[in-house]
Amino acid sequence: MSGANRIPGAGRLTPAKTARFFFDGKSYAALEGDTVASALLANGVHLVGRSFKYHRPRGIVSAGAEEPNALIGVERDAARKQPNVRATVQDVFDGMKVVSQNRWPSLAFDVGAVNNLLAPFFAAGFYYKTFMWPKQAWKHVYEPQIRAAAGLGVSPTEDDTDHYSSRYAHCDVLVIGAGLAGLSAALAAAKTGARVIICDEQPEVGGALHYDKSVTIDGLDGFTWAQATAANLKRMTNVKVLPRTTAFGYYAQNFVGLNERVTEHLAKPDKKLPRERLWQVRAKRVIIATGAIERHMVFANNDRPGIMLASAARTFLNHFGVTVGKKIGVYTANDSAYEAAFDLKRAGVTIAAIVDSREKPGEGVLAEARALGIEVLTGHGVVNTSGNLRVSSMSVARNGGGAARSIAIDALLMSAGWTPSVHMFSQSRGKVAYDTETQRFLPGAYAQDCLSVGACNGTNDLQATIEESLAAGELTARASGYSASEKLELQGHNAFNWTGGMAGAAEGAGPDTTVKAFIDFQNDVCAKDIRLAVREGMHSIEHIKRFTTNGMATDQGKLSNIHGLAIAAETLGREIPKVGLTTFRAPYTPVTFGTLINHSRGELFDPTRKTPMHALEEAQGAVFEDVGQWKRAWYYARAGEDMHQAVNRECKTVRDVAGMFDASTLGKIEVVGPDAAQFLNLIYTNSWDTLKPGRCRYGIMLREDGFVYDDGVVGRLADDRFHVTTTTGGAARVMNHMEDYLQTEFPHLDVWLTSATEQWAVIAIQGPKAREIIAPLVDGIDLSNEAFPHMSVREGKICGVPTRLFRMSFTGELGFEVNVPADFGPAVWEAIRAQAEPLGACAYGTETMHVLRAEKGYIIVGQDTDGTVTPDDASLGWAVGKKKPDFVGIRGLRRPDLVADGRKQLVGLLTKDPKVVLEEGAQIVADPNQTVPMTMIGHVTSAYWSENCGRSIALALVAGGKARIGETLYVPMPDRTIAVEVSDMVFFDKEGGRLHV
Amino acid sequence: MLLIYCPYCEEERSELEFRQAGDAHIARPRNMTEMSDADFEAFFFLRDNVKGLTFERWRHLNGCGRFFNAARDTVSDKFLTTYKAGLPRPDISALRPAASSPVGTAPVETYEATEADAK
Amino acid sequence: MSELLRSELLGSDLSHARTLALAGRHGGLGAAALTPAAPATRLSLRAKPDAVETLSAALGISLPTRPKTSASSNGRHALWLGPDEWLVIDETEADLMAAAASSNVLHSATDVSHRNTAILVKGFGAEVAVNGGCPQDLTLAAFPINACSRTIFGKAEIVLLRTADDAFRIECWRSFSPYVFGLLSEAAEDAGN
Amino acid sequence: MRKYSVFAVAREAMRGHRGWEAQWTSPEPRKAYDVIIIGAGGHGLGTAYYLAKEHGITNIAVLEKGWLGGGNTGRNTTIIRSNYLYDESAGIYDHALKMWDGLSQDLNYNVMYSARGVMMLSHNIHDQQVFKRHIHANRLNGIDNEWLTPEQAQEFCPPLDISRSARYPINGAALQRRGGTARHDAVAWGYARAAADRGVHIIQNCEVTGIRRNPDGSVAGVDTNRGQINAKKVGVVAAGHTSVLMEMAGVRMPLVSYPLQALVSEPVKPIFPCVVMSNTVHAYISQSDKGELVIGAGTDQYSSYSQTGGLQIITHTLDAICELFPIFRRMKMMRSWGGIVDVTPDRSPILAKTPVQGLYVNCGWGTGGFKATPGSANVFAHTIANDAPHKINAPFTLERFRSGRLIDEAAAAAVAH
Ligand SMILES: Cc1cc2nc3c(=O)[nH]c(=O)nc-3n(C[C@H](O)[C@H](O)[C@H](O)COP(=O)(O)OP(=O)(O)OC[C@H]3O[C@@H](n4cnc5c(N)ncnc54)[C@H](O)[C@@H]3O)c2cc1C
Ligand SMILES: NC(=O)c1ccc[n+]([C@@H]2O[C@H](COP(=O)([O-])OP(=O)(O)OC[C@H]3O[C@@H](n4cnc5c(N)ncnc54)[C@H](O)[C@@H]3O)[C@@H](O)[C@H]2O)c1
Ligand SMILES: Cc1cc2nc3c(=O)[nH]c(=O)nc-3n(C[C@H](O)[C@H](O)[C@H](O)COP(=O)(O)O)c2cc1C
Ligand SMILES: [Zn+2]
Repeated sequence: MSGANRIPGAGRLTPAKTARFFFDGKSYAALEGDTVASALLANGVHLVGRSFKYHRPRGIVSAGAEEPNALIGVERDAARKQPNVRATVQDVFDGMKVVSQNRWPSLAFDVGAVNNLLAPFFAAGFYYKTFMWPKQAWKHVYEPQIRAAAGLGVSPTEDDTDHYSSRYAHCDVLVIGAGLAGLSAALAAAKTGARVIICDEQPEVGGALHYDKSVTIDGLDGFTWAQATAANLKRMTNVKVLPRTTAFGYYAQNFVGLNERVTEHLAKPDKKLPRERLWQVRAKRVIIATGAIERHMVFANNDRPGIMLASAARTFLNHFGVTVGKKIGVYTANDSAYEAAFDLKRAGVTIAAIVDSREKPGEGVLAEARALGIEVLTGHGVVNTSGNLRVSSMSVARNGGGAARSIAIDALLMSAGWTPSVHMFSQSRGKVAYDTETQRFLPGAYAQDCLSVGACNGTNDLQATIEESLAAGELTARASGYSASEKLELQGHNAFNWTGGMAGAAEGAGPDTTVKAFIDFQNDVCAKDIRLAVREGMHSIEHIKRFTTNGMATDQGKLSNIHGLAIAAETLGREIPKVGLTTFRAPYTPVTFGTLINHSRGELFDPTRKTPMHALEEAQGAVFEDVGQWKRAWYYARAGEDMHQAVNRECKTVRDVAGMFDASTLGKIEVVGPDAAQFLNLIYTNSWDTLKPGRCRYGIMLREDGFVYDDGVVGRLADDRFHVTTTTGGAARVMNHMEDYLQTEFPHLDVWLTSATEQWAVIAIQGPKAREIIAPLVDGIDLSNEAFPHMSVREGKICGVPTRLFRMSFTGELGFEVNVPADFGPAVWEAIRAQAEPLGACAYGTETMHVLRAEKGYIIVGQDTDGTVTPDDASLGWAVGKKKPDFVGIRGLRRPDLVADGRKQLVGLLTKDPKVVLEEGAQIVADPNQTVPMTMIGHVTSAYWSENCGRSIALALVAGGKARIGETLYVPMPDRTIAVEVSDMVFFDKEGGRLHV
Repeated sequence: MLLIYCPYCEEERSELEFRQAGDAHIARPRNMTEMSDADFEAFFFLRDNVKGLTFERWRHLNGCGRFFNAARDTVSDKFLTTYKAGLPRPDISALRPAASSPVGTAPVETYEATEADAK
Repeated sequence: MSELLRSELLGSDLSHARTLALAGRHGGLGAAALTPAAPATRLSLRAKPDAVETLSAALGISLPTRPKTSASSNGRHALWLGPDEWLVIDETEADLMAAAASSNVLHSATDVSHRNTAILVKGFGAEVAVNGGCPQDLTLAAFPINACSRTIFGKAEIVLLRTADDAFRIECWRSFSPYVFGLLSEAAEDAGN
Repeated sequence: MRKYSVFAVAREAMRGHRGWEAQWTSPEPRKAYDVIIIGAGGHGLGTAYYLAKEHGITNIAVLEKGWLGGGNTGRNTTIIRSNYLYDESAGIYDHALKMWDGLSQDLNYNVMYSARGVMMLSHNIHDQQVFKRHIHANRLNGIDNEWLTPEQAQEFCPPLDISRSARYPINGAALQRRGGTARHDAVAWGYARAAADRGVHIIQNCEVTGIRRNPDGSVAGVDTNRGQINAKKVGVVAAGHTSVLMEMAGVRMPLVSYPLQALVSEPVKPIFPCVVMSNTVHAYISQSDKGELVIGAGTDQYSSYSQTGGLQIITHTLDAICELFPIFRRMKMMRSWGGIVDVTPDRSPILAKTPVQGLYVNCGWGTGGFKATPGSANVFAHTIANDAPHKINAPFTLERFRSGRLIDEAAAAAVAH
């Protein structure tokens, strides 16, 4: 027998299919299909956790997603530990390990429970009022203590080894919830041929039919009908049925996030299956059929293990075959709880009494109770309970006072009525409306193309639910152009229509300020806390929520919000709708981060862009650096070399012999059309009309505000064709910038832009022997200095493949940049290498490139400039066409502050001690003897050891820098102050002769 | 995630394919160099930042690549219409959808609701 | 690189020594198999409406003018990407640049044969696999055979062409291809479930 | 005002907490005030408090269209730091940081300022250059900020993944130890209580719908949904709604309002000891005193007043977080929400006089103004009281967009929050 409280013949699980699991180390038997909650209850275990603040013993309150109390840890292995799992929705699987939370040393004996005794001190918001003296104690004593007490479960400490997946999906009709309403709607929509997705968070469809055994549909038992209908839907190719799938977020334009739990219920999931799957559904119409959630009664000590929702007890009985007690009391303000009592009584369980706070319950249920011989105490309330680790009695008194009678019980069912689940509706930005008659918030004004049906729409009557849902299904399908060939009809029947309900504190919670009548079980918020908040001036429900933390726990107030609101309204003397609701937010129930990120981890977190030659470079010992999404060869370490030595060697080699460098990541844009030059005139500060085909020019691009945006060499291939290069990081940005101007400001120009970054692999060969290296490989291009001068471009062949060959240099040496179609890059690289190495040349990386260009005073946009530097500041004023009537940035450049004196300008810095290399980012002062705060006049943008100069070099932005050349300035470091001399920006080959050989 | 009708692709596509590109109908002055500092400030920095109907630019970056204009309500985030770049502001009075309320009861003001209604 | 290849490189014609971005990759399962496509020539073609006819004649394929449509003949495909933009692919590696140039009408043609690479997805789960990262509606009604679109796939841009009920060609930039292939593999593996 | 203390709590505990008085009252508006502050966020309430406390002006109304503290003050991820680059920024943020350390005592309200350290991760050489620039500038400005190696970073924050195989490995971090967090609600409530105690009227559910001007152009008062209220001076401190209000006075602003989302996980036992931010992967995280991981990211891409945003922002934020902290993949998101932040072109605030005499504006804090609350309120009160800026906020003018004298932290660093 899988648990002593299993009732033979009851429930829908198969007795033969058993499983074993462990709770806090103790082994228990369960049945396949059990939740942890039903299995524990079957074994008579009610105590499952401790509350957040007071560490009160807690049991299972519900049988569903709304569970506030029964949070457990589930451990598959060291890496797969899951905290804060609701025992009511987690299936048991064989061998499962479950642990209780928030207790030490054990669940039954928890030291933290002393908080319960200190509870008078821990009133809502008490921490705002204390822990302020002595001041230092907050950091060192109080806060660490508060933090240590925080949290419920324990975070995993190892990387999750499970994987998750994701899918986008589209449909005509998305139905959220597969109870009677959702199934009916889905069926009606599906029959028209419309594309339908229907999801339900539970393992099987049916919703309330899980417990409501009185329902029949077309003569079938309700639950059976639901399963048959789902099977029916599954067979249709236009329908997707998703059980175990929660709609957690409703976003703009009917975009709904679904969380499907694929393997969490399996003992040994197929490794190929994702643990969970994210569905991102775009639906033309959404039908919300999320049902209603039963409310608990708010009375003194209503939180003892064994006290639970009536519908939950009914689910445990009718679905799981488990009775939650042997002698059960019921406390209700609503008819539906009677049906729980009836079902239990018929199953042979003793019902101690039904305590109904109403004077006049429904006639039908009263009659049935009488017939079954159940004592009903109308106009009574449960005013207290006792029992330490499980409820053992309830005290019952007539409304308005009088002597209390104690009734022994081992479980207590409660129901204050039903709260329509308007979460999804409200997330869709629909506005709820308060229905005074039934005291419920219902869907009011819709903001998106959706409809609510069934219990979540406040529809009580079974047949009305069916009809409303069928109609909604058809209507929404019709909106997508589908129509039904025949009208669907379903006939439903149930035993009772439910009436009644209340919100707020029941009799017995009293105005007393010491009674603990819980509203929010998880966060230990009691009725008195709401009243205290109001007394303290918190008159907005939002303040009350935040002051008391009501509704802020993992269940997000599914049970508590309405009670909190009612008590607040009463205390404030205002009507409930005048007080208003707090905002419903995604997610409906908590969603695993892993699901939300699904594939985006490791390699798939972000594309890793590698150049065509990457593998070869890696084999040559390259160490890579990240530049945006790109990996770039940083330096090539040979055996025994550190970075510094490698860079020194590379730097020397380039200037003495030659080096080869992978420049493929530079952005490339092909600008084509008769107005290409005119377009570039507008985009760049330079002027392009005079650039002849076959020649190149360095260009600067500004934003409209006049600050340097990007730079690069532009080659003119023909009158109407330019090859534009951009910085690596700027490629996408610049392309967008240019398209923006072309499409919206200069649409009259006949010119088109095409990104060609990845069309070309680019190999730079730089150094005195550059020509010698490539000459044997190049076909059809005269490489002589005269025929092919510095800043030229030619098209021809290298190694038999087409090339755009640039003569240009970012090193100050004779240099070429070989562009070949990307797939040829590796072969050409190897061919060049085969020429280069025998001559003593080597490959170099970005670090060497940086040093060499700094030796020449060439800037790097983004390093030597930031978004506050003008061309003049960067000594690039020469590149701004003085006679041009217009270019992007022309006006911004002329603003007062951009032409003011004393702007920061780029200059060189030479440390007085040539061996000292400055730190990039170090700040510069004129007077080193100031006290903090010092007046900083600039900072070091680039600083390197220059093996070629035999000393350190640096570039810096310095206020009024150009006028300070020759001056001594200071760089204060934590341990010393470094004296520097301001110089011009060129440190090597000042005349530039090496470029033109 | 918004759903945006691209007037060039003639189809609604996910926001993921688009990039917002600021306010629409701010033409770059032809006489840039003659502008006063104040005019330049107004052109480049000052924005209406409308609460309600706004005209803005989008680019179907990972689609047809075109820039186009949209009329959107910044409170509901709903698009009233989108139209090709270069076209004038459309008459939007005809485009406003009315909110529907299948239940006849008055909506409750949650803070969120107040927030969205306030102008 | 193998020594063999190295020695071959010393001879100077490397016009066949291509290194393909996805060489040797395979992925997916029964539901959707992934194969890197063979090299092809590709053109990014831009032109105004009045040039379409002439360009079509020059290219021997009629450039589609409706959004999301493509035209194919003899291994040559023209994909509508935007109102003045097409991606022309020739699987026989014919010289598309020359063909376009012969038109003598105003246009812009840029060779992007090596910029792009392609992945072929085939199997009953192909649609679901692509929807693993692509937010478009790919059901046949919305995205029929020969439909094409530039779109997003996870964090990369792709051009999607449906070649059959159960088959897509996915074009992407070279350096994004391992990412696209990787994400597609994971999605394809889940597509049958 | 009855003082809060452990003794008061103990006394009240004995009698069921019946003796606490309202932390603030909800008075009917008067016909006129000396100063009206529009917006009861931290900055607005703080401004009223310092006007009363330091400038002797107590005939003040703070008008709030919703509930006090319900704007961005009540929905931000509470990161506090002052390690900004420029002197101007460092000046105002460090003024605030110094005030945070003592705010609980000053207000007699525990705002739980927790100097647990803010660590900003560097992932590449560019980050490193930018961070070093900050660190050196901060040191010379007397602001703590130190460089950590990856190992030191992990020591400071054990869950951090510093393996080189990460997609964006960490090559170091900048740590400001005085940085940290504070309890957002308590900041609003503490200021409200302290201001109300000095006679300030805090009027909630009072939306300003117009700004009235005298014939000479100067401010005369405001229209509200509760009637007209006069004042000689009006301070607009309305965060995301600044443009809407300033438009009422005919002033166009250099602002765009964006949705900014945040989320919290389910609460767990302490696992995360500090605040970590990464600009390269766009995410930041800390753990609250209640145990939730508090996580945020960048804004949605479009302007909006809807306090919601797209799911993709959330998923991208979380993939970044899980890349840095893979152990959190099994954690669950419990709630997500959005606020509306007003962003200036240079990402620096505006705290200044306006072209309208008697109208002052405090705005443009964008995604990062919570940390400035006490400092901003303090100097803004000075500006209103003296009709002239304090030297700390003097650079944060409206005119800078005309002259080009921007304070562009973003351009220099691409760092926010
Ligand atoms: C998700 C998120 C995360 C953030 N994270 C951080 C962070 O980690 N660190 C940090 O430093 N900053 C952060 N910020 C920014 C920070 O929250 C804000 O800069 C700061 O709180 C602004 O405070 P405030 O008092 O100016 O504005 P608010 O608190 O927004 O107050 C403005 C008030 O004005 C009211 N109002 C508007 N219009 C009217 C009207 N017409 N009439 C009357 N009242 C009106 C509003 O209702 C509101 O209450 C974050 C913001 C968000 C949204
Ligand atoms: N006897 C009465 O007077 C009376 C009155 C009201 C309701 N009822 C009962 O309630 C039922 C009403 O049917 P219904 O279909 O409206 O409600 P329901 O409760 O039967 O179904 C709602 C379903 O939605 C699911 N759900 C809720 N939120 C979800 C989400 N975000 N994502 C995915 N799934 C979600 C739930 O798991 C549930 O299965 C009837 O079966 C009826 O018996 C009876
Ligand atoms: C630092 C911080 C921590 C929060 N922690 C919680 C929490 O533990 N539980 C919760 O439900 N909400 C939490 N919230 C979110 C609020 O409930 C709420 O969503 C937020 O203040 C925005 O308000 P709104 O959702 O009502 O618009 C937190 C918010 C902040 C700023
Ligand atoms: Zn488009």
